[in-house]
Amino acid sequence: MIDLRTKAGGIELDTPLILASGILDENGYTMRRILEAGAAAVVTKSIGVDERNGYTSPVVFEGENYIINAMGLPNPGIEEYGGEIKIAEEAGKPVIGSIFAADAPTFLKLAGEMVDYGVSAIELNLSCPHVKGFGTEVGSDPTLVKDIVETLKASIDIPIWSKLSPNVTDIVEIGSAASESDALVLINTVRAMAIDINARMPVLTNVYGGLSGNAIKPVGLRLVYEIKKELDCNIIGVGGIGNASDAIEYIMAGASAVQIGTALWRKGRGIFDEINQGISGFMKDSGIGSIGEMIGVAVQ
Amino acid sequence: MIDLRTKAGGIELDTPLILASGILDENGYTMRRILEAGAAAVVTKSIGVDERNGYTSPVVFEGENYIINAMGLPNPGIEEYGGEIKIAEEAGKPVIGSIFAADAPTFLKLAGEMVDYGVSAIELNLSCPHVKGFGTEVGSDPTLVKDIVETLKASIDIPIWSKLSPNVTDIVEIGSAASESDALVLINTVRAMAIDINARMPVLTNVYGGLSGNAIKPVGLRLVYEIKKELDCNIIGVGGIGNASDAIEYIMAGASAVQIGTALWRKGRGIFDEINQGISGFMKDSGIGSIGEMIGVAVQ
Amino acid sequence: MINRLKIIKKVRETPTVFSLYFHWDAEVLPGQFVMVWVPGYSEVPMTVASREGEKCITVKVYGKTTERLGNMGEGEFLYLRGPYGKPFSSSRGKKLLIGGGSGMASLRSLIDEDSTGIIASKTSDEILFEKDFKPGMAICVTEDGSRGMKGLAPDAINNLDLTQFDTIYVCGPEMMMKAIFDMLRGKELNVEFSFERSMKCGIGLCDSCSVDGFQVCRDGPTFHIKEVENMAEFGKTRLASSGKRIYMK
Amino acid sequence: MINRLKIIKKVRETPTVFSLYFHWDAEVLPGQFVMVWVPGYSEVPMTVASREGEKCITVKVYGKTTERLGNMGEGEFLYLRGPYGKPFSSSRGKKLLIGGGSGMASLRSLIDEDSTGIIASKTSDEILFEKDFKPGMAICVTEDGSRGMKGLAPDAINNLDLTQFDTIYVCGPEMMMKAIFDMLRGKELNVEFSFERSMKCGIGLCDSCSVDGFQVCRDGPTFHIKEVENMAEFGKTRLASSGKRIYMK
Ligand SMILES: Cc1cc2nc3c(=O)[nH]c(=O)nc-3n(C[C@H](O)[C@H](O)[C@H](O)COP(=O)(O)OP(=O)(O)OC[C@H]3O[C@@H](n4cnc5c(N)ncnc54)[C@H](O)[C@@H]3O)c2cc1C
Ligand SMILES: Cc1cc2nc3c(=O)[nH]c(=O)nc-3n(C[C@H](O)[C@H](O)[C@H](O)COP(=O)(O)OP(=O)(O)OC[C@H]3O[C@@H](n4cnc5c(N)ncnc54)[C@H](O)[C@@H]3O)c2cc1C
Ligand SMILES: Cc1cc2nc3c(=O)[nH]c(=O)nc-3n(C[C@H](O)[C@H](O)[C@H](O)COP(=O)(O)O)c2cc1C
Ligand SMILES: Cc1cc2nc3c(=O)[nH]c(=O)nc-3n(C[C@H](O)[C@H](O)[C@H](O)COP(=O)(O)O)c2cc1C
Ligand code: FES
Ligand code: FES
Repeated sequence: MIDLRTKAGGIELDTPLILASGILDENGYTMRRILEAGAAAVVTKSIGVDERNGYTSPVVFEGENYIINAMGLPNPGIEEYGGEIKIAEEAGKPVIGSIFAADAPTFLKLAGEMVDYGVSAIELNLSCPHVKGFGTEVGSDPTLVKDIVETLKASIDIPIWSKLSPNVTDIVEIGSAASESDALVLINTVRAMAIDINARMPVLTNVYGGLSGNAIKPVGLRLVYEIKKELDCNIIGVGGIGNASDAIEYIMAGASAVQIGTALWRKGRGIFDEINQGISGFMKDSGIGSIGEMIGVAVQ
Repeated sequence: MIDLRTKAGGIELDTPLILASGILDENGYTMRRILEAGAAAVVTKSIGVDERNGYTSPVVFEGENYIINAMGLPNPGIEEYGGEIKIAEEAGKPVIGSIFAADAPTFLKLAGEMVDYGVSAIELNLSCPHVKGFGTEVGSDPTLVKDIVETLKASIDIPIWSKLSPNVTDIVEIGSAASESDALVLINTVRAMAIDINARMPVLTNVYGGLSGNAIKPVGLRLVYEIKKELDCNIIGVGGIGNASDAIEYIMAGASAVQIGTALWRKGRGIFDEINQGISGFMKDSGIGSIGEMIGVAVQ
Repeated sequence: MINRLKIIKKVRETPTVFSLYFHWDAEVLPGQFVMVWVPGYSEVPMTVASREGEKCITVKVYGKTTERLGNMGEGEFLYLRGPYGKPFSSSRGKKLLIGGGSGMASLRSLIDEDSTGIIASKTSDEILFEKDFKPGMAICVTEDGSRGMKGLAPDAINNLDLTQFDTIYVCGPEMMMKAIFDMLRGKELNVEFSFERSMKCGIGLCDSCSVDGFQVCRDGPTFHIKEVENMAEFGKTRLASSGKRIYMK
Repeated sequence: MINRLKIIKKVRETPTVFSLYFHWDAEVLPGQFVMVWVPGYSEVPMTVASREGEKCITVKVYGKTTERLGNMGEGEFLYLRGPYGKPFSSSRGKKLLIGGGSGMASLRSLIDEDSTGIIASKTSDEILFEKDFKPGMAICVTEDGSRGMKGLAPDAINNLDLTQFDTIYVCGPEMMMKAIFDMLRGKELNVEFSFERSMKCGIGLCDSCSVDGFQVCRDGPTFHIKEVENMAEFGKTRLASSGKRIYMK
């Protein structure tokens, strides 16, 4: 039996595959089912202080091999979300709480409540590309990022992951600012949009959205590689992973684990088992005994 | 007959389709053939002061619907390049001279020689993502961009186009710095990479390259839209255009003309005629009389 | 990819329900749906029926978007993506179709010589597709008794020998489906439900339509009674647009 | 997509030419090529031949990358992408194959019962694939006269009645091909050339392989003599790796 265990961002995982934030993780029952289907952990939908409905539909645009979404960070607010986490935790695997806010004190408050709900780690959404005042607007300011990460590291006892954006000039600068995190999670979506030429207008109600799926894999891979090479920190890779090769590429570029989001669109929940088997098969054929042996081997 | 003429970046074009810099434009005979095949204009390979061989192969990686390239700005040096432009100009259509340098005086020298070679406009490569000291490294510094653009505008009598990079946090900041240009050209490639899991190493000899083709269309479209909305300047759109709908989307987002590069990979030279016909067909079906009527109509 | 399709015929089915017909060369199976984008308004899920060689959506006007759709006429364009979802597993044999409110729209493709209908609505005005059934095969039930039986859909079921049907199909408000489910469970009947949970993405990513971890847009909208039996959320709780858990009453 | 294929057999054809055999399920037609990546070295174009039910590349060692390929053995892996390029338009009938240097490798797939070969090289050591032709059907030409005729490929052509061949195929250094082209042009012969210009992308984007605006990697590498007739660059100029125009002598 091939051993797929890995340690990523301060937690132990049965396999390197984690459900990415924002995909099928609003409802506790859904997270539980995804964990039962083979995900080693799930990251929750990003949760803020107040209830938000998100944007009016259309909130997704479907390309051939990509999705553009502008959900608008819908979430019930941290007070209401505990029940969903409880249901997800019945699967007996790690649940990581994703949170968004505009400043360090609010992030701290949210993280504290997530800790109370029993999550295994906190993921800071410093990277959503389509909501004013949050996400990339916070995550592209190195001073603010440093303040948030250090504030949380000083008071929160569980691992802190920082999810960063590809929509920045210099990822190494932002990565350094967040380097006290237990892991950097790379990447969130790439700012993008779609226009319908018959309707003569943008398709998404919010106009701008985030590009995800296959199309962004080469970009995510580059950011993981660049951060691994320049900062050599613990990394969780995400962006366009749709098969075992994609996952292994991210691992060889330096990721200790990977997250999967948009691929659920084409492949459904079965993707976790499929990729786990693919990774095992590759390791067997290549005489590789553990995930650890692959992490960062492609970095020159 | 549908009128496809457009005025873009200070020059008149028979149709909105221009060959993008770096694709099939090193050799004058090739540029001439592309013009004969239906391109309204060509932008030359980016030319510097000194001869450069570019990187060792592999210099391209082929994805399903994208290319990652790290050619490394091969070019014969400005002195040698005049002959190629002369051959291209035999087609009787505009040739735009693309140049790269690290500072304003060098850009000025290159532009002056291009003017002597008879080009119709100059395109400043402020955006190549994979050569140290050039491209994005220059183009992500607003002060430097402003200096370069203003220096050239002050002394060069033909139109100056600034080609910008998507690999920046704030495109509006860079666009403003370059706003004296006769056109902003958006976008160059997105920094990316590819890893081969069997070889356990990056495929491109230079490791990092630029992503182009279908996969980046939603990103290019977004940057064109954003600049049109925030700065309302003359824009030439480029990035992943592979059919008439793509071209019209860019035009509706604010582009006065578009450039085509990677699509030549799947479709060959015939793509110019194909897209021209597609645009005519759309305009006829939609009762649109001129390209001008479509420019920016999707901007809200 | 968003399809743009010209409305070639419009039929007023009731004062608040309209059918819009269009040509579309996609293969759509009974039970599947599309996401209809009304530019400037919103995007809503609608079941597609194949009728008289054309495709058709039947829209019940509830809010702003469906109102705009109801006001559209011949020659205007529909923007839609899909088809999505799992179709009914069978559409042959002797059928009982139980539709409440706009739910009958989702069952329309199944109406044929062999189908019996239970058409439930608030008042006689809102009875849908009665004439599409063979004469005498449609049982109407209205809350105010203005047409057919007075009562709710489950009341009409009591009078029928259900074992005569190869398949029973149910679509309507979730509480109505729950009541029917409670009547039929454990009876060895072949029952398929078509769920209507609110949808944002339509493609299995956003989680807004999920019931017990199944995405109605992808794993459904059709579910067999055996699948429904294990659902803790069915007829009990759902998530609001924000993701806040709401208890149905 | 980069394919990884195990070398199942290696054959030494001459002291500097090696054939590497591998399984590959891609369809490759005579005249098409692949880009072979040697990790840590470079990437080079190589024609693929289908031989004995397997695919094969035949490598002449020139520089670092081909040297490394020549040193590879059974069980090692080839990394390659393709196949690329336009195949020969026909590969049937009575054929004359004219190959100079490693050029014969590009023609290997065409060798059959009906082919006559003109195999040109510097010395006898470097004569390629003579034994693949029917006995007596291969004419060897060496610059030093150490095997067959002394001279260059064109010298061997003078002795043949060219009208007997349905097609004449030519591959070798461009100046050799130019000499042959000059002999054969205007003669109403059916001649196909396979060009070897230096390649970077292999897929019609970088312009490094172009001749008169045609991309050898995409519009070629095979060109009919009628196409070659209008080429101003053929045998005259080419671009160096930097794009600098070089005049051939
Ligand atoms: C898979 C699927 C298939 C569907 N097929 C059809 C169909 O074929 N025909 C059709 O008419 N509808 C169908 N619906 C329902 C339809 O999508 C909604 O009616 C529509 O989204 C309402 O949009 P709106 O913006 O006009 O109303 P909203 O502004 O969203 O709603 C206005 C008011 O009406 C209520 N309301 C909305 N929809 C319903 C409903 N379905 N039942 C009861 N109350 C409702 C809301 O709660 C609100 O109070 C389907 C739904 C799903 C999930
Ligand atoms: C379409 C196409 C198909 C080809 N098919 C084959 C094939 O089947 N078998 C094969 O052996 N080669 C083939 N070649 C040539 C082969 O690609 C080159 O020999 C190879 O790229 C040399 O790489 P290198 O790095 O080893 O040598 P380099 O370092 O590039 O060259 C070393 C020295 O050898 C010279 N040289 C390199 N190649 C040649 C050549 N072809 N002829 C004469 N001098 C040369 C160079 O100018 C240089 O001086 C083909 C080329 C093309 C364009
Ligand atoms: C519909 C959708 C919603 C998302 N919501 C969030 C979110 O709430 N928080 C977050 O950090 N990332 C969110 N993301 C980004 C994903 O977690 C992930 O970083 C990105 O989609 C790239 O991975 P993928 O290509 O595997 O989807 C969302 C992505 C999608 C497609
Ligand atoms: C092989 C290749 C070489 C390129 N070289 C240059 C260049 O020299 N200068 C430049 O400004 N852009 C260069 N580009 C970028 C293109 O001009 C264009 O901006 C980009 O590829 C996006 O457009 P596309 O998707 O249509 O190719 C190059 C792109 C490719 C694929
Ligand atoms: S509507 Fe998004 S998951 Fe079903
Ligand atoms: S090798 Fe690049 S165009 Fe032919």
